[in-house]
Amino acid sequence: MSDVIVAGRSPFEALDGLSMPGLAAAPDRTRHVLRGRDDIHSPAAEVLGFALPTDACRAAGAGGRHALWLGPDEWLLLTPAGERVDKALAFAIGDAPHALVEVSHRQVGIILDRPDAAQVLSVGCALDFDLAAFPVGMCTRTLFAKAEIVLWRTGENVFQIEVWRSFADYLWRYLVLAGAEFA
Amino acid sequence: MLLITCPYCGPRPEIEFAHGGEAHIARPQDPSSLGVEDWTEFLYMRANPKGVHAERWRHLHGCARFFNALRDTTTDQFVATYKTGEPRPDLTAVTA
Amino acid sequence: MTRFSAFELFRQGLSGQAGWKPQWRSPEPKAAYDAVIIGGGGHGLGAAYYLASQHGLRNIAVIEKGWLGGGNTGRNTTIIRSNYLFPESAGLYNHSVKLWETLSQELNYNVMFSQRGVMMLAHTVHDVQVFQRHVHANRAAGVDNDWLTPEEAKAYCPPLNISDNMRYPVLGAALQRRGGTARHDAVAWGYARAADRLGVDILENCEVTGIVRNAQGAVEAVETTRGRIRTPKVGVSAAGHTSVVLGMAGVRLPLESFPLQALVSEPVKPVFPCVVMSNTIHAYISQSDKGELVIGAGTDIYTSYTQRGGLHISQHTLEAICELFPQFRRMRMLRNWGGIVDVTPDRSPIVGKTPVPGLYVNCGWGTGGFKATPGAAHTLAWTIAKDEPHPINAPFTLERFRDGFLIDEAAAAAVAH
Amino acid sequence: MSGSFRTGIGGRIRRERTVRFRFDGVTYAGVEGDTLASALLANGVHLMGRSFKYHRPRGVLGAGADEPNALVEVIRDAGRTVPNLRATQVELYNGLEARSQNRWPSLAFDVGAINNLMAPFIPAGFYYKTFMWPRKAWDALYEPVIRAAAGLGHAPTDPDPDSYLNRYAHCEVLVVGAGPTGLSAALTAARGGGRVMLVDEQCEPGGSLLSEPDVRIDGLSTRDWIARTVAELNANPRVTILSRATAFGYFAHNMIAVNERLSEHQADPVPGAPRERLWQIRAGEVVIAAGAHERPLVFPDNDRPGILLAGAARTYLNRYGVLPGRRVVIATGHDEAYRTAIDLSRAGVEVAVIADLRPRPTGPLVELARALGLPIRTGCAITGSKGGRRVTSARLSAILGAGKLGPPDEIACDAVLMSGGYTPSVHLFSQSRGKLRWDEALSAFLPDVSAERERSAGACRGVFSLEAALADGATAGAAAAGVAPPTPLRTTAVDAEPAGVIGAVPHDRGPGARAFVDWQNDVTSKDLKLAVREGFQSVEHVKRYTTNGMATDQGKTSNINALGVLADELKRPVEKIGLTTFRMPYTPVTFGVLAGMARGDLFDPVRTTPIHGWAVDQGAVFEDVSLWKRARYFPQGGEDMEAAVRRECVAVRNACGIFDASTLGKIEVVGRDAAEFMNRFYINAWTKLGIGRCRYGVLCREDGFVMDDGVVGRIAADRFHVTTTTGGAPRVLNMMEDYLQTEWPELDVWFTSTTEEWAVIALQGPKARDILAGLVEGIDLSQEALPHMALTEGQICGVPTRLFRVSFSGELGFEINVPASHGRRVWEAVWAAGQPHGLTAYGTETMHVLRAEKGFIIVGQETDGTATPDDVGLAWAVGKAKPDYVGKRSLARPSMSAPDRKQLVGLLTESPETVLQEGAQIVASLGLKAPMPVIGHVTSSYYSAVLGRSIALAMVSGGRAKMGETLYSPAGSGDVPVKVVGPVFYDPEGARLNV
Repeated sequence: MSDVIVAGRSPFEALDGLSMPGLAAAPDRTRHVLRGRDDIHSPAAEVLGFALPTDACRAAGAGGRHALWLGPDEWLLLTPAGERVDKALAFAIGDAPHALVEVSHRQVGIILDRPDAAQVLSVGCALDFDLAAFPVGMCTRTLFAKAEIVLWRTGENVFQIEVWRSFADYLWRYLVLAGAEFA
Repeated sequence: MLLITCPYCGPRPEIEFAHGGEAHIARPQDPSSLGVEDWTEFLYMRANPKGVHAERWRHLHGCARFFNALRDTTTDQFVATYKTGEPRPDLTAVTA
Repeated sequence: MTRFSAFELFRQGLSGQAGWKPQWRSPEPKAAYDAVIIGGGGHGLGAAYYLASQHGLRNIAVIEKGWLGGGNTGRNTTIIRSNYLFPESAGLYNHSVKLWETLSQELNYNVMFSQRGVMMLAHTVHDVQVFQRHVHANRAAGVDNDWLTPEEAKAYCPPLNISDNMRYPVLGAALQRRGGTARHDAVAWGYARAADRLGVDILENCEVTGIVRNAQGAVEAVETTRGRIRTPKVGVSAAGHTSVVLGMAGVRLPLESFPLQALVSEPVKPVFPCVVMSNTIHAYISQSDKGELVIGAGTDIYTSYTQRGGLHISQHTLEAICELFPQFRRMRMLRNWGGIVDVTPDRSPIVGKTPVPGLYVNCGWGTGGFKATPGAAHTLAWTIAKDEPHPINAPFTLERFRDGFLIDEAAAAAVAH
Repeated sequence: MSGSFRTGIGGRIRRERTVRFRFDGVTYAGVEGDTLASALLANGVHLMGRSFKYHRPRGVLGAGADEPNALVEVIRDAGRTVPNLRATQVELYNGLEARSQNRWPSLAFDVGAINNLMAPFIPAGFYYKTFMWPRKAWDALYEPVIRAAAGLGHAPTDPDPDSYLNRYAHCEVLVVGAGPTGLSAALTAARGGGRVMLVDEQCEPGGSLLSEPDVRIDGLSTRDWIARTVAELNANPRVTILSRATAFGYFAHNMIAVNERLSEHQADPVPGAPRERLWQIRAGEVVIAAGAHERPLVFPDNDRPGILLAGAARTYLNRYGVLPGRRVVIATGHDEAYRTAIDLSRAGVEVAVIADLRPRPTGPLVELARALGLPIRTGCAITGSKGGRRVTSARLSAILGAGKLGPPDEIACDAVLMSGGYTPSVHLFSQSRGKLRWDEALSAFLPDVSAERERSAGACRGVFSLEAALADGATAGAAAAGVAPPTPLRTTAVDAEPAGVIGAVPHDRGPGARAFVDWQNDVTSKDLKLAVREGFQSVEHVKRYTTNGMATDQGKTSNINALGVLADELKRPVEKIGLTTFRMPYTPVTFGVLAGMARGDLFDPVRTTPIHGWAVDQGAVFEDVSLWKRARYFPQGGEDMEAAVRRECVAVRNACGIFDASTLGKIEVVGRDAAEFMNRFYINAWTKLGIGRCRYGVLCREDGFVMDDGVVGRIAADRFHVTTTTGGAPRVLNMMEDYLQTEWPELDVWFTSTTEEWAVIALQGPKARDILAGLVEGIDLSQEALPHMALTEGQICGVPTRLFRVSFSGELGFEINVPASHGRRVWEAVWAAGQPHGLTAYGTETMHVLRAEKGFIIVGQETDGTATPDDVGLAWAVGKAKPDYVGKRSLARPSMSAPDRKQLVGLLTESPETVLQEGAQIVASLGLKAPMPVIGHVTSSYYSAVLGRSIALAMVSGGRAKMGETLYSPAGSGDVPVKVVGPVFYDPEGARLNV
């Protein structure tokens, strides 16, 4: 149903062109929240093609699919728009206790990709972005100003941000304002 | 802004957390069997100590887990944080 | 004891103000008193004063571990009002306001009660419903409270921003004209001086270390850092430390103590004519006689006895202040401090008897303690003297939690401040 | 005489760059590198302000953050005015406009100075003793007068147009203060390889070295050594140096707040350029190198313009090239003043005399002064001064011992430079909750036990000698970074004897003399003694009673001298008296920088639904519900709310209405124990709820009072779609997690917030099915297939939907859940399909009326945190058979079923047009006077268009037993009689639902 999603509306429409170099909306994705205990790790791995990250605050992925550790029994699964893994997962996991909930439309992705990305984030986020403290591949829920986000470092200067759609406008405006001082 | 060590995520800024009140107050298995005094004790009475306090925190804007902490309420320095369900650490062991 | 007056000031002025005597004695503790009050803040000193002045108990002592008024009495934003929702609360706080109105004269000590009006802003349709319910409830209870349109609110408080393009526009306000502020330290000193004049022993730097009970379980004495003091009656007004003190008598309470911060700006010429409170966006502001803007912040989220909180709490309050009063954005914070507020599950106080015979408590005021000082002290004194509650504090028992008769101002969406 | 006090050479100013500025309307010339204070002094202007209480003329006392006197308003425009700025910290720029404060009509002639003559009658705390009679006069006269006299500058009158920034930072080592100690500490710490931050309040690094041109460090001039050090630090990418950045607060767990000033010093900041930035720095280790403040001498008339601190005078000379006067008297109890004397005499200033309180001062500086032939009087007290707006002479008396003084003589001068020694700046250390100890030799409090990972170094811990301070800084920096300390640097500095004097200088001037301790608040040694006499013995009491140390300088120059005076008066050692606590901020901090970027648009997130834009296009009026914007009503052609709501209500009842319910909280409860969890959590029974069926759920707090409600649909055996109130969603989810994680971890169930996954379109009204029919695929909308309180999944407009057959209006109704991205498209499709059927958009206000007509409660309106399910008529929802659920035990308390509890009822006014006000009180009888016994209150009240009359819901004590009775609602216009009826006003049998 990727075509349908493309036909859908993005919460950024209201921003009427407010922009900043290195700030962009991420491509559409299919998103699921997977919850469960150790006994879902291997069946999930079979379906996803890689092992669920079990280290705190780490992401894993392959073939355009990603699993972000958000909690000891919680992963955010990101797959290319329309590529659904939920049925396969449910089948593979079978009777093992788990929960799988689609959140494709609950949140949107923002990509911050600029040499001073970490500094821009430091305007509103209290985490330490030194590579030793927040290495590439780290992901976590956190706060940016008054918005909860999922922050995922995919490169030294590249951060992917997942945010609930009604906070996207606020977050975007704030990031643009935050970036202004580095312009 | 306190720096709180989540047992899962490590040290994080206080604003990511919610405070959960006194720890180790288990909800009775069968509340209806409790006398009114015992129920009131469970519902409302709190130690509110001046000194080391066992309290609940939730890493709300992080891993979203509840966990427990020992914190000195006269200094706000944490003595230990530990996962829900784990026993309150023996201070003599911790501070040793 | 020299009486305070303009004439006396003038007379003393001719002799270099050399003739003034101590405002209260520093006596040695006696071996026994008819009653002992633990806590030398406004509440405790007031209770002692009313015990002496209204109930004829003169052989009593106030025990303070540090210096008088060093707790929340000297650490609050001095807001005084009685426009509470529930009749029980309105009754208690209004009893206080009435006492405030003549307190300077009664104590012969100028506590600078300034009835500049307390205005509570409504920012949402829900606020409007809640505050209009307040106005109706207060009128029925005999408490003055008026509903103002945004324009009327601006007329009463010219610095107020009532533009529609605010994030949370002002939709109206509830104004209690009899509300206002007072000089906090003077309240403690005034009660201390007046109580001392009636023979009350005020024992500073005297910390209670134990509460002794007899075979029947009743109070018999208190152990202090200045020795054991025998007494059949102990009243506790220890604010944030109440849990600790009552713990000495084996009494557990539904209390938690949180840091509460406040701050003042540098002093400026008069610019702010009243008290403005916005519970929705957390802003509480007035201007002191000295010219400082006095601003109340919220409580931190964790219990603490450090009298210190996080900067983000003050930031949150100043965000709101700067939205409501954008012209104050360039003003500067001069001083920030923290108190310890003891909070009950229903955000209403506990004033009355405890399970221990002879032990009485006045606590759980949260952020509302200062405004209630005279009323709480007056009714606690009554309860201690007669061993039964005054009609006004009768609803504020410890038992209400067991029985479910909560007086929940907070849940009624008007956070008690 | 412009510039006539400017020296020919030296200093860190650029004489060739003239800067013009105005003070009290007069134009002056300064030079680049000046502060407002140094520029005024260069112009021979010492009178810069008036004191707070007595309005005494005051000159500049210091040269930095400790200045109590020279406070000015700096005006850029009406929105860019700042009161109470220290002239000593205002960097000069072209066109700077400054104004003196607390005087009228002018600084030179101030009517308020009348207070000065009144001084004998208005001692410390006088206002506590008077203004009490007559009672009325306090409000009408006394207080207004007191207030008018108080305050210093004026608050800005217009909104501040400037912006402020925020930054969170982290480092291994934070060094506070870039004087010799701090520079040395940072340099060493940087060698550890970690992140080092160096913050300093001045416009350039160097601290005290900026006033030390002649000393050589490591063979370099101070200028070159600073340059070399800063260059090495800047070359290190792991090092950050912040100037004009004041560390003002030290918070728990090594969080230090720093206020960086970005553009205030510029003549023409770029429009929109940020003014200040707040740094919140989390440091692994902190090195405090905050230096020390010089102590004034407390002697009679010590506050005349032209009397300033000796160290400050030296700074004006050496850093700014300004002479404090032409013939100066040096009054001291400390060696440092000799440096000032020596430098000034070398600069051509006549040093009339050095009056040293100490009987036998020794040491290299004293010898040097002697060698230069400077006149020195030892054992000599300064006991007064003369002069009006500028000091003209100093009064000196020999100290004969035993409190005796010799005959005074007067020394003519145009400046008196004083020093009582230096007080270590322990502010930040104390803020960190470190413990101080009193050092008798230094007469100073010094850092003792640290509370955080912190160490103090240099002058702020009593290490005053330059060479020792450099070494102390290096040692601290090394320890903080875990590296070995470098070999100490050699300097040519001549050390001073560190000990000084505190308290009041002895004098023979009688009781009338006033020796100021706190300049700004006009607190004299007499006031302090009066406080002691009146029984205020705690230092906190004295501070509060006299206001000593409570001025805008927070006692930087006054606290220790006050302690000295108290110690003498109480005959107690200083450490027994103790020190008042230091509170943040170190120096005042702009509100705006603390509020930061949270303003206007960004004050709070504005949450909008996917359909919001459509409502905006339709001209909807919105209301704030928590962070959400919700359409309240859709006015057409100039309708007011009342008209719009009546139209919307009728449309729903007669045809169909469409309503955006997307903000309702949604939680997906999934797992094989989902039903068991729901059973334990909500008051209802869930096990028997069939798949594809819905139930109205009620949630209580553990104390038994209603907390939230909402429709719950069972999607599958192990999957519930739970809805909550708009504002309650986060609360409910948090409470679910609380019980699951900490009480019932054995349950296999998980919760996911799906509030924003789904857009929710409520279609309510008799035509709802007809409108929907053409849009859905694979869904049977018939009453049989999809009855009231059923749900199904399928497609609508080509996208998946969870379609609920539910009604909050009492009409045939559907709630169409579609993926949020498609919400607007589906809404528009439904809107189009509905037009032939008279489909009307409605908002929250109409929704409220419709549900009130049906007697449905709204949590937070009918309930107020003290209502049980039974109180609001929801006893039927309780799963009676369940052994337990959250709140059950509390509800079993006798009081919870007391007959006189407030219960939900309907109220009808006699006149159908009378609409009671929400919140109106209910009483049992007519004509009561306040305080009156109240038995209830109106929770909801509207005019019902479809019923053609007003209706109200109320909570009334024992209400259900009062059906048919007449009660009264007191109103300004008189009591309104109301009849008690059931809460359901419209279609009580629910016929319209099941069609």
